[in-house]
Amino acid sequence: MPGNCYVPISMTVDKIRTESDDRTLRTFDLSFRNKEQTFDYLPGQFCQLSILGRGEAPFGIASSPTEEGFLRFTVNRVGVVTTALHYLAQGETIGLRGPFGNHYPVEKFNGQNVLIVSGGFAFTTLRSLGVYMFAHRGDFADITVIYGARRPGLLLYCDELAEWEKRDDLHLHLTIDKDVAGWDKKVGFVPAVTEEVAPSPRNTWAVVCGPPVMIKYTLPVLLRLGFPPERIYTSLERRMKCGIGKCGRCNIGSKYVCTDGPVFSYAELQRLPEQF
Amino acid sequence: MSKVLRLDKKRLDEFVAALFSRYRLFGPVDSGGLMRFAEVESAGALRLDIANPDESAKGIFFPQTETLLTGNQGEVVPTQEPDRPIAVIGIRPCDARGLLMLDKVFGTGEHNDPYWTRRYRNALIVTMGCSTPRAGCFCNWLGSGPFSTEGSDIALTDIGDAILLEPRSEKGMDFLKGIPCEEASAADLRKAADIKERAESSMAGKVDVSSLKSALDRAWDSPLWDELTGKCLSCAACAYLCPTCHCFDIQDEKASGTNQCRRIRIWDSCMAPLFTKEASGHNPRPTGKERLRQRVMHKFNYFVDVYGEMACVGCGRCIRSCPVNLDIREVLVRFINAG
Amino acid sequence: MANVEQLLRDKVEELLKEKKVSCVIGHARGSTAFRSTPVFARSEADTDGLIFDITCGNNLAQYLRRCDRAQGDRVGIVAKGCDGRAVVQYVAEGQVKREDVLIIGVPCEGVLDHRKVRDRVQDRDVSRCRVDGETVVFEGKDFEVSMDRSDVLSDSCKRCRYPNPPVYDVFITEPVEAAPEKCGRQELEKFEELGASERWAFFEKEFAKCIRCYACRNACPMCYCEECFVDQSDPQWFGKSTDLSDTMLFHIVRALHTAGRCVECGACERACPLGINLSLLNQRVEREVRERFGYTPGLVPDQIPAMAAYNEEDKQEFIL
Amino acid sequence: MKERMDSTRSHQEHKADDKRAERTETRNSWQPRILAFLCNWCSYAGADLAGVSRIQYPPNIRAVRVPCSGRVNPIFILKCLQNGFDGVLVSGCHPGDCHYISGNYVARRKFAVLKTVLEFMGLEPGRVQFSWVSAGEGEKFAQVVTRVTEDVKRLGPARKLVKAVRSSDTKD
Repeated sequence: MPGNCYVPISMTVDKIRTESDDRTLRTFDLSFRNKEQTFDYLPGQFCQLSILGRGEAPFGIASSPTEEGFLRFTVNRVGVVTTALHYLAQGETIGLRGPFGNHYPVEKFNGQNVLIVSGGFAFTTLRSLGVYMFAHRGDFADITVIYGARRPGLLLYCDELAEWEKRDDLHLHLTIDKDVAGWDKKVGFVPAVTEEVAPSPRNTWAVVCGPPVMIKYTLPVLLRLGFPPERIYTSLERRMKCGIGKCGRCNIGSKYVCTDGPVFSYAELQRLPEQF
Repeated sequence: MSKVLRLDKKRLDEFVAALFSRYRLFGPVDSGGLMRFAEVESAGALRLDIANPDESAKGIFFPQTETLLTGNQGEVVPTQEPDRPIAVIGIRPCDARGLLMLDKVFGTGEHNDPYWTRRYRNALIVTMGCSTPRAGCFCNWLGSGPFSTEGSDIALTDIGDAILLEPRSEKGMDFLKGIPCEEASAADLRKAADIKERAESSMAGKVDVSSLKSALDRAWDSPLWDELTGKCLSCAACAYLCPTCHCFDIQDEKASGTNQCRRIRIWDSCMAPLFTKEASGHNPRPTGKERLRQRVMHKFNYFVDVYGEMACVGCGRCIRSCPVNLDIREVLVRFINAG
Repeated sequence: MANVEQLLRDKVEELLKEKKVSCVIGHARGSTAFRSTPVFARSEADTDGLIFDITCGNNLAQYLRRCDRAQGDRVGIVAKGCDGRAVVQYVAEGQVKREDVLIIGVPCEGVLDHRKVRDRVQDRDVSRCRVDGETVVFEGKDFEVSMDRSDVLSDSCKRCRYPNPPVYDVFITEPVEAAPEKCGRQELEKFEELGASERWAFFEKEFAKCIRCYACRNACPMCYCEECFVDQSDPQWFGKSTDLSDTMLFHIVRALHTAGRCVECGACERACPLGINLSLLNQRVEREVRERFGYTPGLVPDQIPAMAAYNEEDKQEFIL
Repeated sequence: MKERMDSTRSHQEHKADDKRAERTETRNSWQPRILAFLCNWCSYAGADLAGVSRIQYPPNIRAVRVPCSGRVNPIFILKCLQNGFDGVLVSGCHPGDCHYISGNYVARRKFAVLKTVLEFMGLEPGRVQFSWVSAGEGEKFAQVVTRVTEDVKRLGPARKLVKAVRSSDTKD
């Protein structure tokens, strides 16, 4: 049945990496079983990953379209599906539907400064955005990344972050909540660090992703610094089933997170009634 | 549209037989004392004389439980729909209109739903005008009526000894070409007009709902939500009987002791706590109040934003079956009055 | 009944005025004359709408657990026999404190099954419904239909042994007399005479109608689990489909969970939009609990519920 | 090989019937699957004793060790039937011997009601059975298992409440 939006594409699990020291976060690199398959996406979009018999769940794409040969997802083990995903072994097959939703407005960022603010495992699609911007580095002015976690062991993509730190075209600020021995970078909550190191709002677009409490305290900081709501973007999460705006559960007001989002500007969110 | 035909009731079987010859036929049947829409095996099983069943006709095209895919770990096969298209007879104008609304959800947009589209877009919808609207019917509030023909391919009117058949679409006209029928006489048409007139005037006081959408735009923090939630049981009777409620869940099942799995789609209801509860335990709609608000807003506000009309056809099923008689008409009127 | 209504309103008004209660859960006229709808009277002005008559079929006890009230506030409840039994069972199960509830007993002679009425009046709008001895009269535009009370009474009411709340603080008029042999339990006995496969076929036919809307569960005063077993997802006990196996298991487990707790109000059956026979199973469980463990739920507030208790001498003829 | 997925119900039903017929034909070779919930403190030890004493009993049970017969939620038993077990046995300590003082007394009440409900509905009485077997009763354990297996064999494969996962949709 061509064009059946419920039929997943078969993917092979090429690489599995445990990301966090508590082993609740695991990264999967997937490739198409049918090598001719193509897949166009942009940073910020998401896919539905599934194991038939266990279920399906949405995940933001952590790889960048500029990286060829794999799609990357980082999965936090919380429920039935994510636990089943954690039990996958290299070489096994899983289903993928997507890409779904909108993306970070990289076209608007053209020639502008970009500030990425992130906390915890919400960094996935922001990694995608970062890598995408590095690949088109000439299109963007200053790039600043603020990324925090409770402790060093919970930061995603550590090896890659170490590479990022060496770049001279990026301001990277890593922070943890409480100081631990051997940590030589920032200590403090993301909102406070943002207040301290954020660039001038002039010609700057902010992208904020993280746990609700982080977003709640970071948005006022950005507004205080002079970022207009139209230039602050965030990505929302909701329980989803279909991913295509039909199953009716991920709406906030008349906007569906799966089709109208998951990326929304703060200005858009202010117009929506419900909490996010 | 085209000329109205007259079918003597004695010849109804012929009409049904013609439907059988081309379609899988669904219609109202008596299933162990319960009237419901089901696939009909013979003309005799059809009950065109009964009131609109308590369950809507949406399940014909959007079954409560539907297997999307089957397979084992390696191989996934989508369920194949039988080639033979569906015809529905005896569906009321409200349900036919409800199907049109569902088609907006499932059949339009970037991703169309293949299961729905294949069934609905190839179907022949034969509606039966409502000569005696029931208590609780309020289709007239919503720009429709007991003899409305939206979403109908052939509209039937029972005039006593005969049934008038009016083609309402190319598909309907095409089908009627094969039915040897005389044209309805002027007297027949007058009779039908009378029945229609009587049915329309029998419906209880109509309320103008044109300001409802904007009233609800301002109603997010209304204290009315608390008041209404007080008695609502948060069951899904209203949603599951509703011809336009379409929210669903997708679940996987695995046969015990084998690798045989299936992915099913089942109706879901925004009134259930689990509907939006995330794996982390966080629930953006934590209490009955947020869930009731979602249901009312989805139908009478959000759906208008997205699809340009209210997702209600006024069939009155939720009113008749609500265990605590939480009457949606009263809810609407109160929001309209609250402005 | 008019008398009952006026006395009830006066009483509730007095209780609210004297601040004996902060809220009274009662019944008001529904959107059609043969139905009622729950109402929460919080001020004297709210008492005008209170009614009590043959249409008041909802079991109001469940609202006790969800009704907003400040610490120390007392909530009043208009209680038929079955509402009263549910309150008593709540007390026995530690769900509410006896002193937090003011039970306003009302004389109940059975309530209507609105589905039966709907069929009998052929879906017409009813503007007035009155009881005249053993006859119930329904009036609407251009029609008046009289029918035998027994034809439109809820089945559970025909079996009712406890028409008055077993415990109450005030009673409006006088308790009514129970007529236990009125209709007896022939339905159950007759059914038990059928063979096993016929019985199974009956339940398959009934539960095949189920659309899993959970109106039965949500209308039931005793189904108050924070998370019902059918809603649990990890582990998910039974599927969410309408496969017969899944729907039957839902109803079986619900019957087990209400064993020794069901107060036989019939709210589940009246709530079911498909008219499924839900009470047969409950009747059988009720009899088993009564005969085997000597327990009838909802009668004594400080008695430990049957399924939470045991007796060393319990019969065990079924154990190898 | 891809199985043809026909969503007409009758087709699937015929297939299921054929399967059943096959199973019935091979009735002699058909062996029931019985799940046994065994209390850790008594029946499980009883089973162990039967084993070390080399007492013969049918190999049809799959044992699940539970801390107490009181741990056995009736849902477990029903879930077994849904998943296609032909029979379920729950075995705990004799009254008065419960490691947790009263677990088996409370269980006894639950099981009585469960059995009543199932048999009232028309489920075959032999499908779900209960026993008390102490740690010293290896012989009794073997007898119980033999009896339950024979009962279930006589009843044939379970059909009621069994859930089939198939491509057709069951609600008509």
